[in-house]
Amino acid sequence: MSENQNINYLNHPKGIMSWLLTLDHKRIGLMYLFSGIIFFLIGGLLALGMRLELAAPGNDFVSNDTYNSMYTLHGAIMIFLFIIPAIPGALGNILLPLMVGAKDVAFPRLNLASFYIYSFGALFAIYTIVNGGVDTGWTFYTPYSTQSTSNVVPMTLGIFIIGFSSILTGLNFIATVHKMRVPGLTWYKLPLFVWALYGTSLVQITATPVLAITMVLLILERFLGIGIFDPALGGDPVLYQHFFWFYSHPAVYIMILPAFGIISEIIPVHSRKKVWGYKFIAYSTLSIAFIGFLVWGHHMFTSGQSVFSQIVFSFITYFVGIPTGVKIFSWILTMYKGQVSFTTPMIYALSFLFLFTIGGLTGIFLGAVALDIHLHDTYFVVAHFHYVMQGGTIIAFLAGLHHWWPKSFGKMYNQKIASLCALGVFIGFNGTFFPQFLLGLRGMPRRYATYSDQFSELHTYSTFWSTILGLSIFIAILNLMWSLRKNNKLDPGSNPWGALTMEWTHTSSPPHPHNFESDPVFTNGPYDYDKVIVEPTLKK
Amino acid sequence: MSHNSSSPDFLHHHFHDVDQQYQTSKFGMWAFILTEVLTFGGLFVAYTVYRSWYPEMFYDAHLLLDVNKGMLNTIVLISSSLTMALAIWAIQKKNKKLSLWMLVITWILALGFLGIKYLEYSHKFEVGQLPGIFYSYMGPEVVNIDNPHIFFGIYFIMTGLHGLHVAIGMGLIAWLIYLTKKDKLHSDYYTPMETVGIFWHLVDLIWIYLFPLFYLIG
Amino acid sequence: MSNEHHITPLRTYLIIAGSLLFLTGVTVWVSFIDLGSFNIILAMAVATLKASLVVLFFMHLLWDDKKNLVVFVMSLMFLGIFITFTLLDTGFRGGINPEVKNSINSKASFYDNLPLTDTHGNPVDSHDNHHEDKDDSHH
Amino acid sequence: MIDRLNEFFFPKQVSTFASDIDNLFYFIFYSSVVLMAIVVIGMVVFSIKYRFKKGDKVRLTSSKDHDNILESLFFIIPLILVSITFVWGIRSYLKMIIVPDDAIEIKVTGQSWFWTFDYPEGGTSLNELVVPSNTPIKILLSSKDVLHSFFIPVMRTKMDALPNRYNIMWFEAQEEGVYDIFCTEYCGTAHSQMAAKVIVMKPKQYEEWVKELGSGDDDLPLDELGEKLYTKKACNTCHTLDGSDLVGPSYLETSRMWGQTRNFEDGSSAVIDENYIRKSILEPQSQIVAGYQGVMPTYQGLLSDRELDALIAFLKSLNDK
Ligand code: HEA
Ligand code: HEA
Ligand code: HEC
Ligand code: CUA
Ligand SMILES: [Cu+2]
Repeated sequence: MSENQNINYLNHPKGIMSWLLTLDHKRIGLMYLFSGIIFFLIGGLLALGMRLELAAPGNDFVSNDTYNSMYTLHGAIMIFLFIIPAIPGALGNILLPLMVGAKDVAFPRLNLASFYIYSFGALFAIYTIVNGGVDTGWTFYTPYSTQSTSNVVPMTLGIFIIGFSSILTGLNFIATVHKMRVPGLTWYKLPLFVWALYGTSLVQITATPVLAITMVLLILERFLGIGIFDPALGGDPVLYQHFFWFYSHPAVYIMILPAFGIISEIIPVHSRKKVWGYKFIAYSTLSIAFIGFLVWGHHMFTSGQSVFSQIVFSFITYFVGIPTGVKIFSWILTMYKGQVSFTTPMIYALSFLFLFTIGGLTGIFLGAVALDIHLHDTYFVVAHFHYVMQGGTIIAFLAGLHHWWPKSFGKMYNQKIASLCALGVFIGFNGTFFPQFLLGLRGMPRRYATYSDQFSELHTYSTFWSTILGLSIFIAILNLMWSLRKNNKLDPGSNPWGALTMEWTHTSSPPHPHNFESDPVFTNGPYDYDKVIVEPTLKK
Repeated sequence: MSHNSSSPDFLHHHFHDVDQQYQTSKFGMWAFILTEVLTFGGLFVAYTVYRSWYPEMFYDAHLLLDVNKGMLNTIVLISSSLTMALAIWAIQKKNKKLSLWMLVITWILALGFLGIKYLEYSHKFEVGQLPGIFYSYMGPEVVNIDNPHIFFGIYFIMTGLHGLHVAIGMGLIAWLIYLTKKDKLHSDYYTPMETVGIFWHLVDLIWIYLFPLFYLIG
Repeated sequence: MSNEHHITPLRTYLIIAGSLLFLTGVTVWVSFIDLGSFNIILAMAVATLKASLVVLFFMHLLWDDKKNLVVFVMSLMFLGIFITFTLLDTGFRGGINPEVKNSINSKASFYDNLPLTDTHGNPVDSHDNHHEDKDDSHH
Repeated sequence: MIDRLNEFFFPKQVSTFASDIDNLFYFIFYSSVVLMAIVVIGMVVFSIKYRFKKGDKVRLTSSKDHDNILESLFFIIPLILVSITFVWGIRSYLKMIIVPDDAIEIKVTGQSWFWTFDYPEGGTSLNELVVPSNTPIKILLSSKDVLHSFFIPVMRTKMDALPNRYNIMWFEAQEEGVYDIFCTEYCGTAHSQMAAKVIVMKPKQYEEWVKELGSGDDDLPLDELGEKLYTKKACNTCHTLDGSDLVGPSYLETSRMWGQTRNFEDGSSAVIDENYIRKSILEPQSQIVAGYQGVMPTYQGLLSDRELDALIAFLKSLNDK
């Protein structure tokens, strides 16, 4: 790197307007990152409040109405404001063009618009919070949602708007992957994170429009009583559930596929080993994305849908597990005959493998229709989806954050604290959510502000560990932020882990404003640890 | 940024060449068309489900729609599709004047479509054939059928969303007229016209289904 | 930077537009003949034919990059999935327990309070005024 | 061993198909434990055996990245497990939905926030479902307002109650006792209090119970009957006796204000007396107490005259206690 070593996208150009109006994907990614983290903390704080209320059966920490509003906001914020838009929006934006050797995403202006649409939608959500909340659950089932006097309209309108942001991001990423790759970077040489984002984007553009129209119909149902979803007007509430889950089941793969991508990057790098079964991992991404569209009815096993569709949906549900299993086993085999370093990202990645496998396997329990009838809407489901979303996506997100932090900022965090937090998250997480499987099996329904004494022991236990979990996450984030201080002496160098993907090998850390100082030339495959050695620049 | 100095001013810095930019824009537009199809798709699902539940009601209620106006609108939209296509053809052939005329005619036809829709809607508003609980028409054709308000709910939402697309299309076409006039579009660079054209044909395409589903077979 | 974009001949456009108008006439005409359930099949077949003409010629998919065609076909495929799987439910309810098939009250209750109207939507006098007997009297 | 495990995981098995469901659970559970063990052992062994040791040099590593036999196992083993689970799951499911012909049909109606049970013999009970043991019970489920869901954990069954539509479920209880019923579809403020009990009796006892259902407790003094009705008619989901607010005002509060003026949402007011209470119960929407929402259901037709008097007497007496 030459004398303009210190010209990078963070300091060039300068000024607040240069950030707010930037077309640079990296800066847009950072804006997503910070807004996402803020919403995560808000959602997490709400969760801790809920756990406090649930610590003992007769607790009167908050009223029923407040509790109902809290869990709805918790779910809606975590899903619609954080993991769906912010993770692809943040890590995807920062990394995708770098990984394919492009100067930017295909439509930079659309990218910025997408961020502002997201912010605009988020304003509605914030309005909902300060205006007294909304109490329907993040699923907005009719006819309760058409009758509730809480802020259903602002919240659903916010979700509708954020949907557009999600669509535009997806569209942009797909066009980027198809059209902006550097010559020589063929499909089978793409980093797996790019494959994952590609699959995610496909789901985003195909499923999200249906969410948009569902929210429109819901709002119209409230204002005009069109009667499509309202049984009192000749409509059918189960049809609403079809509409909602046609989006929201595929949406869980919008949440998890980027996480799979992150793990597919981190394990080879930190094991210094060629990834096992590259093509299987790439194709399993696409098949998960596709099969994910055929199983939404497994959320409706007690709704009264026809027996025929119960059986069909149950049958197809199991098949999502098979490509996912292929990924899990491939990641494990990747470590075989490698050089595994227990860095912070790797610790997160290993705990991802453990937690996500539990979460995924419990999904199979739920897919068995006879068993789901007992488990539906109990804490077993709550535990399942926290294992996959928090134990899967959030942990992978933290892994990715720690992995690409030196890339994005050129600064290193305190690795000891970071690794300790990773352990704390792992332990606190299991302590919080494992008891919830038992609660669910024993019949504890979800969305309950109070409960009967028989469940109190496990709830107390869960609440206790949730504070450890919250604290660990909080410190982990503080630790990252602290590394950004001016006089941070820890220097990661430009390729701290000795990785082989283009974002590490072809540009400085943090990257040049136009990504690469000169047009990049594709040299080596992303996982050629059997052919190329790059010494890690991070000193122990 | 080396090659930027020698490249045309419509080429954005992050593309290698004009062809990459052109293909990318078109591909992006098609991905957008996919989202449009699925947005309307949700409504088609609602239509299909309710039609299968209330076949007689759909039949009786559809008789209340005005086939002539519907057919006229079909003709208007198809013609505007043709003029839109011709506008692109003209600019490819370096005939700026013809292209401008075609765009203007397209715009006028779109306005005509909305005018006819307005006439249809205002009649329905007058007699009370409204969506949902605002429905109040209990004329002889419907007294014995269940829930015609659902038919009109779906009718108004689908045609309304379609009408919204026509209006957006008019805005885009006006923008094209401006660009063409200012010579921002020419035979070497007419990507905006091509992508807006795709959008405009989609509007036609959706109407091709709405027309028989509502006006002809109910 | 020369790049050959396909330029469709003027004649093609005119023929396609003509066929579209002709087919419109055909569907309208056919819809006035009662063919039972064949009506809808025919109408949809014609609509699909028209749609294909628009997509292939006006939208240039016939000559375009095949990726764009794939994207478009994908949108239809996912729409197909949505419709099919929803109908698997709505079309087959009550297969085992017939009580669950239909709604309890088939007509929404607000119709009870709607006065009959003529074809212009104006209320016509009916024998009983609904509002009178609804008044609850206190003794 | 299995019994102890079952106690740890599940509530009692009371319905005929409960053990089926539990066994399905154990099958998936043990398969998952095995799969989990493979994952964990693989992870731990590889990461430790091939760890980057102090003093190691960064070197080129093995290029092995596929193995046909291993990879086909990734597909075959899950496929086998999944097929067994599917067949097993569907067989149990069919048992749960095919109602025996000789079942007793009880109509269950959910309403915010209590359950009403209509028996074929004619009586009605609230929040207390009484059924005979060893007899199939068919539940014809619906709702008066929003979605609810009728969940009996010991029976391992559950179904949503939809407004304007029926849903069907059934069970056959094998053991007498009193068990929990929960509402598992979110239905508003007091969703978590929308609990009921299922009381399984010997068939003989059940017959006597339904016979008595219509007749009521004629011999009890009014205020004691009122106290009984307070829970039996589900007033307690929304009203407390200790002065604290739930969805509705506390009875204690109402009792304290006896003879004073109540202000209503619409600005009007009335004096609290017997007539006002009667009207509040039969036509709750007519006068909505300021600061509350008009969510109380009408009890028209659900209470006899004597029961109404009893509730009024009970409410009035609270302040004196
Ligand atoms: C990131 C999000 C995410 C992910 C990835 C998943 C993944 C899966 N989910 Fe989950 N799910 C949710 C988020 C997610 N889910 C949420 C939010 C809800 C609740 C919504 C609400 O009601 O509020 C939910 C609810 C939910 C239900 C409905 C429960 C109910 O309400 O009654 C069901 C039922 O089938 C289900 C199934 C599955 C399955 C089969 C998978 C599969 O994809 C899992 C696949 C993975 C594995 C199977 C593990 C690894 C594989 C192997 C080790 C190989 C061996 C495998 C086999 C033998 C099969 N999920
Ligand atoms: C990405 C998604 C996501 C994530 C990350 C989480 C994270 C957490 N969730 Fe969430 N949850 C959902 C998505 C998610 N949840 C959804 C969709 C629902 C369903 C909603 C519905 O039913 O509609 C739900 C419901 C839900 C319930 C069930 C409520 C009910 O049904 O009644 C519970 C109960 O325990 C719960 C708990 C938690 C906890 C303890 C965390 C923790 O992991 C949170 C940890 C994070 C923090 C704690 C923040 C960081 C720390 C600070 C801000 C500093 C302060 C902390 C200390 C000083 C200790 N969640
Ligand atoms: C679904 C909840 C709910 C149930 C069940 C319920 N109530 Fe109420 N009740 C309310 C609410 C809310 C109010 C206050 C608003 C109003 O006046 O309607 C109220 C008001 C009242 C009042 C007026 C109190 C005052 O202080 O002015 C009386 C009396 C009353 N209820 C009696 C009963 C009785 C008796 C029962 C059972 C047989 C019952 N309620 C069941 C919700 C409920
Ligand atoms: Cu009724 Cu929840
Ligand atoms: Cu799902």
